[in-house]
Amino acid sequence: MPQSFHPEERSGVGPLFTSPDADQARLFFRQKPRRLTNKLTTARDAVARLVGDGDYLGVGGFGSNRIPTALLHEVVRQGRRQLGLAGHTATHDCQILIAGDCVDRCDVAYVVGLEARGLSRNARRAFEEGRVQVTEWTNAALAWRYRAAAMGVPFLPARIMLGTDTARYSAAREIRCPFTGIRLVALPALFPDVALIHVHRADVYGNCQIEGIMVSDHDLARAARRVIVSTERIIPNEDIRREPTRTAIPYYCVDAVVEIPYGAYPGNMPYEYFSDEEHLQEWLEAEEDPALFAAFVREHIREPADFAAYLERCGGLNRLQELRRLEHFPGKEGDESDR
Amino acid sequence: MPQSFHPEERSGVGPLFTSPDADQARLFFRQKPRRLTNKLTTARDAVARLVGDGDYLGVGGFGSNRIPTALLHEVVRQGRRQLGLAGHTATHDCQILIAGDCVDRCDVAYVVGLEARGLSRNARRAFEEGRVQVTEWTNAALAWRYRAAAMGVPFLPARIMLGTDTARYSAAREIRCPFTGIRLVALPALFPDVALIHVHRADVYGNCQIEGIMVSDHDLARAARRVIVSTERIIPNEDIRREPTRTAIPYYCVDAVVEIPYGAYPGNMPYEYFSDEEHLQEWLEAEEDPALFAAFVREHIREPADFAAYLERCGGLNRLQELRRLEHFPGKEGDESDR
Amino acid sequence: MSISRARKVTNLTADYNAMELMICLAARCLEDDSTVVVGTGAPCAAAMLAQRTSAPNLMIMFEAGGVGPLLPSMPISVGDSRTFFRGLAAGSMPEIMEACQRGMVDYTFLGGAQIDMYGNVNSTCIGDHTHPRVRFPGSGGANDLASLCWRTMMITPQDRRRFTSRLDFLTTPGYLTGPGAREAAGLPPGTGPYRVITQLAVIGFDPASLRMRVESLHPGVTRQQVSDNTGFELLWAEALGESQPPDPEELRILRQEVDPFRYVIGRA
Amino acid sequence: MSISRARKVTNLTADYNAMELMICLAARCLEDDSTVVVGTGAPCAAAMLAQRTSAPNLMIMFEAGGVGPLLPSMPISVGDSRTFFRGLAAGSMPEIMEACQRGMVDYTFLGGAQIDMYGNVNSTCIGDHTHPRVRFPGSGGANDLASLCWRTMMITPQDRRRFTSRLDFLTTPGYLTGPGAREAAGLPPGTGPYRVITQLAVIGFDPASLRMRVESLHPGVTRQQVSDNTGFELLWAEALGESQPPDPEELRILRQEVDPFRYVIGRA
Repeated sequence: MPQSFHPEERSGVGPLFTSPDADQARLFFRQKPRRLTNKLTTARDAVARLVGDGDYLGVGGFGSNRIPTALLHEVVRQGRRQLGLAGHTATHDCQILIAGDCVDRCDVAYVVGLEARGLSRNARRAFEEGRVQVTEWTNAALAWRYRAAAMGVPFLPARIMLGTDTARYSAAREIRCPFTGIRLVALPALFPDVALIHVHRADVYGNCQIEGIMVSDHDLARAARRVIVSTERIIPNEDIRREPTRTAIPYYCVDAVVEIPYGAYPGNMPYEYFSDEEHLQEWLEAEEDPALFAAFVREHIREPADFAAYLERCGGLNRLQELRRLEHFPGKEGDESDR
Repeated sequence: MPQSFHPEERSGVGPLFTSPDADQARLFFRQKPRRLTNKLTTARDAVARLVGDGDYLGVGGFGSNRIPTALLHEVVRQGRRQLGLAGHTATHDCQILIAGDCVDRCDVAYVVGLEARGLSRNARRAFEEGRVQVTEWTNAALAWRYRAAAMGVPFLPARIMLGTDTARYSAAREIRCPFTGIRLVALPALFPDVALIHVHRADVYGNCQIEGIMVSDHDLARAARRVIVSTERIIPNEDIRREPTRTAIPYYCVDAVVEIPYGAYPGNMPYEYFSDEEHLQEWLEAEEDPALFAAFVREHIREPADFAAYLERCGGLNRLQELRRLEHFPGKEGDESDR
Repeated sequence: MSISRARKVTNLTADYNAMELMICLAARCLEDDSTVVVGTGAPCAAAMLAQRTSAPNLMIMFEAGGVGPLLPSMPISVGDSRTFFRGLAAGSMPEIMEACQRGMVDYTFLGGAQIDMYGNVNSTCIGDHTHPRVRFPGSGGANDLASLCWRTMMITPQDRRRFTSRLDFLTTPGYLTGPGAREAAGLPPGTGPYRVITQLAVIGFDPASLRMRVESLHPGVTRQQVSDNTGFELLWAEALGESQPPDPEELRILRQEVDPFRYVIGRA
Repeated sequence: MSISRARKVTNLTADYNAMELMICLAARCLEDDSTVVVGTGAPCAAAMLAQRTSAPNLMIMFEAGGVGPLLPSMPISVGDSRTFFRGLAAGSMPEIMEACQRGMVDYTFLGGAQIDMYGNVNSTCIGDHTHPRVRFPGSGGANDLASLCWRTMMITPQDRRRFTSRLDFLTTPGYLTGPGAREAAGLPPGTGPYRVITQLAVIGFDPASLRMRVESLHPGVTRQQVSDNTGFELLWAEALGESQPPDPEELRILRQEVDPFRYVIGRA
């Protein structure tokens, strides 16, 4: 047994925004439909029916990669308020939701930044002014919290966060291994009310195929009470059945399927199109002035009737075609970007 | 909090055949090679180098499906003794190892049976006569014990086995959820000394692709200290890199790669060949008489120089071609089997 | 849904065997739009029959990873390639077990060597565990599925040896020692044995005592015969019915489409 | 392997900038035949340079799931498609984090707003946590990687504000409060900060006290400059060396192959 660094087992002081009660989740999952039905709909309808004020959201992909941008815009457009957010490397996805003033609490692993691109001033203001209540975690912690929920257990043990303020301001608890006596952090299961996930291919029932890194979407789709999938394209059920090995998300997790080509723009969709770095820079620049940024959000999200209209404002098919070319990484990227 | 059924938290009385100590495993994994090197070798060499008397084995696939038969035969042929075995739906795989008198302890989820085919008399004798020491588990328990090891934690919680003799004769312990107070079973991580896994395709470094159900092999490959992969075919590293989404087992888990077409025979290899039910029945029949069975094992495993010689004894390419046809499930199976 | 729902009763006793009867009765227990994890043999036949009759939207899963196959014939292993033949997903064992643990799976089926009045099952051994007189395969996935799925079913021959007051080994939980015991042990609330279908009767569980209660007798079977083949005291439903025998369409589908080679129905 | 290993010293101060120097020094810390989880920017450049110089068999991984890509250019996100471009595997975040937790990953790199003498890092906030004066992104994967990988490295600008005796928030563990503290907290034994590479010096950790100890000064840098840019007392290696500047071949590879568009090296 290790010597005692902490005088006693510790608990984080952060609020737990979702219940880790696996029995309560089981009662929900018990009545979740099991039937193969056509779930094809519009982003507008899916968000209207399945995302309510106050819901807790999990967002698929990795911040600016394979994110469900079109669904996030729709959440903003419909004016959802007081949402909870799993900030699991939440970069452009978080930026959109904060731009819409949709979020009032957040399990933070990574927020307000866009990785190498810089920081979102607008998102920082929201967090610094206390408009968003925060519990601290890490990327692995949120990944494993999803996994705990996907497994149907109320917690999973891990060897992270120990000894840090990240643990102190989390809602994790320390436990001892019943076999080896080592100190572990217990991560409470995270069952989001709604998951928004963008995939490469889905059938109308919601069986989904994803290319490239899964991030945490395998677990997120299983952990969430309701799941909205947007997809680059709808494929026939026969195509799913031809290669069942490739089904990353089975239909019974999914409540709505929306076909939205370029649905991850301006994010990167692996093997399809690269991120639009110029447009992401426009976001960061617009955020420097709150008034300017309000106009930017109005122009880019609130006013366009749908995602296709947003794509048009951002350069339309010509720009998208450039991003397709960029995704194939010609020997020297400059060959493309200098054109 | 539930009312108390058990007067106190309980522990199973079964022996724990492997240490769940994650730190000890880390020290092993720290020195495991990370370099991309050509690991192609023969079954004989791989088993000679990587499987020692007394080792604890995990076997991939599902008893009679995608099992590493050729590697198991080699273990028998080299006369390994006092092996531990994870009896995770161990059917024909267990039957082979017991036929070779290789096993003296077993974490049992499912042994001595071949599912709908019947029971192995020889394996039953070994267990009934106490030649194999037993700790009881369940299929999910062993699956999650592999997963705990693959995750690098000493245990995982689950909601199975509770209240039963299966738990009592296991080495599990009961715990309380630190968040919800519910009773859970703590499953100790299972780090096998060696995993034997058969896959569809691998490159010479050990990057593997698997078609169809994964069973627990994703986790087993990561949990085991050493991994021997047998593969239907070797593919170029470029093929791995063309579709990295399909890499089920990454090279750094793998210590040896052996190319053995039909390496799962007489088991079923999805999309390749069906199980040879007639030959599996021959096994069951031969087992009725110990003397007869000793001769059967000599003839089928000990005497053949290698797996190809075994395949020849079982009908060779013509029989294998029939099994390929069966695997494609013609509208009525009888169309084939009646020919 | 009652097993012995009112239908025109036709005497078909000469026309079906005990296995066919059990499979048809089990199939009718499976509600439409539900999920079931099945093994090989009679349970799989029952699920396949249900899909072709009363439960066209039943989703079949196998513990080794298969989801929603277009089963070309009866699997011989719960992990063989039929279990995901043109399936919706070919997942993993954790995938399926975790779906069960999350509460996504409605039904499962068990087998076993012994069963007690609370529906607890022994599939591990006869005699002392350390030196068993007979060693059986063990839990396999049975303990998991019966712990985690909402409703557990059993298709089993009934006799005094098998229906016993004392299990040699409690492999898989039924209602354990009775009311509250599953919850106290930590098993998910609301789960437990649902129906036991034998060659004699359809047996449910009394909601108050959680003990086996005969719901209906098969055509021509008497209470005495059922008692004589049971090693403990059975309860009897107030409105003890007669099990509805297979109708010709069920038999046709079972024989022609589900099990044309009589792998299962030939065993009776 | 010593950072300031003996080589022919050529004065190249006019030929490289601080970022290029830091990347070259970091690259030389990475042993061949090892694994590293990197982020974007300088750490990724260091790993790519190492692969082309002293560590041809270095395996690069990204926390979002990418393993062993043939990086066509610098990623802008640790999850963008470059991170698994022609990769050996495109896995998941659990996949990578679990490889770290199992002990399969040798190196990782951190960034942060504040660092203390034990190598603890703040990337969460300045000011009170509930009402932060400045909010930073938070841990991301940093706490995980620094908890689980064997050796943690940092490439960071050095000044008194950043190298502080008191972190506003301990996001990511270094050696916590000193000897025994990581183990007592439950972090895996044998892990911890390894090197901090700044524009002034290469800093390691004293094996006894686990406090920062300067291993080598960059060409032209004095002890006083380093002390003036550090908010706590530094230890000094007995054999304090001079950091080996980039050699022409390292610079050529860094500039032409690793970062031809100067995304990272243009920032200095």
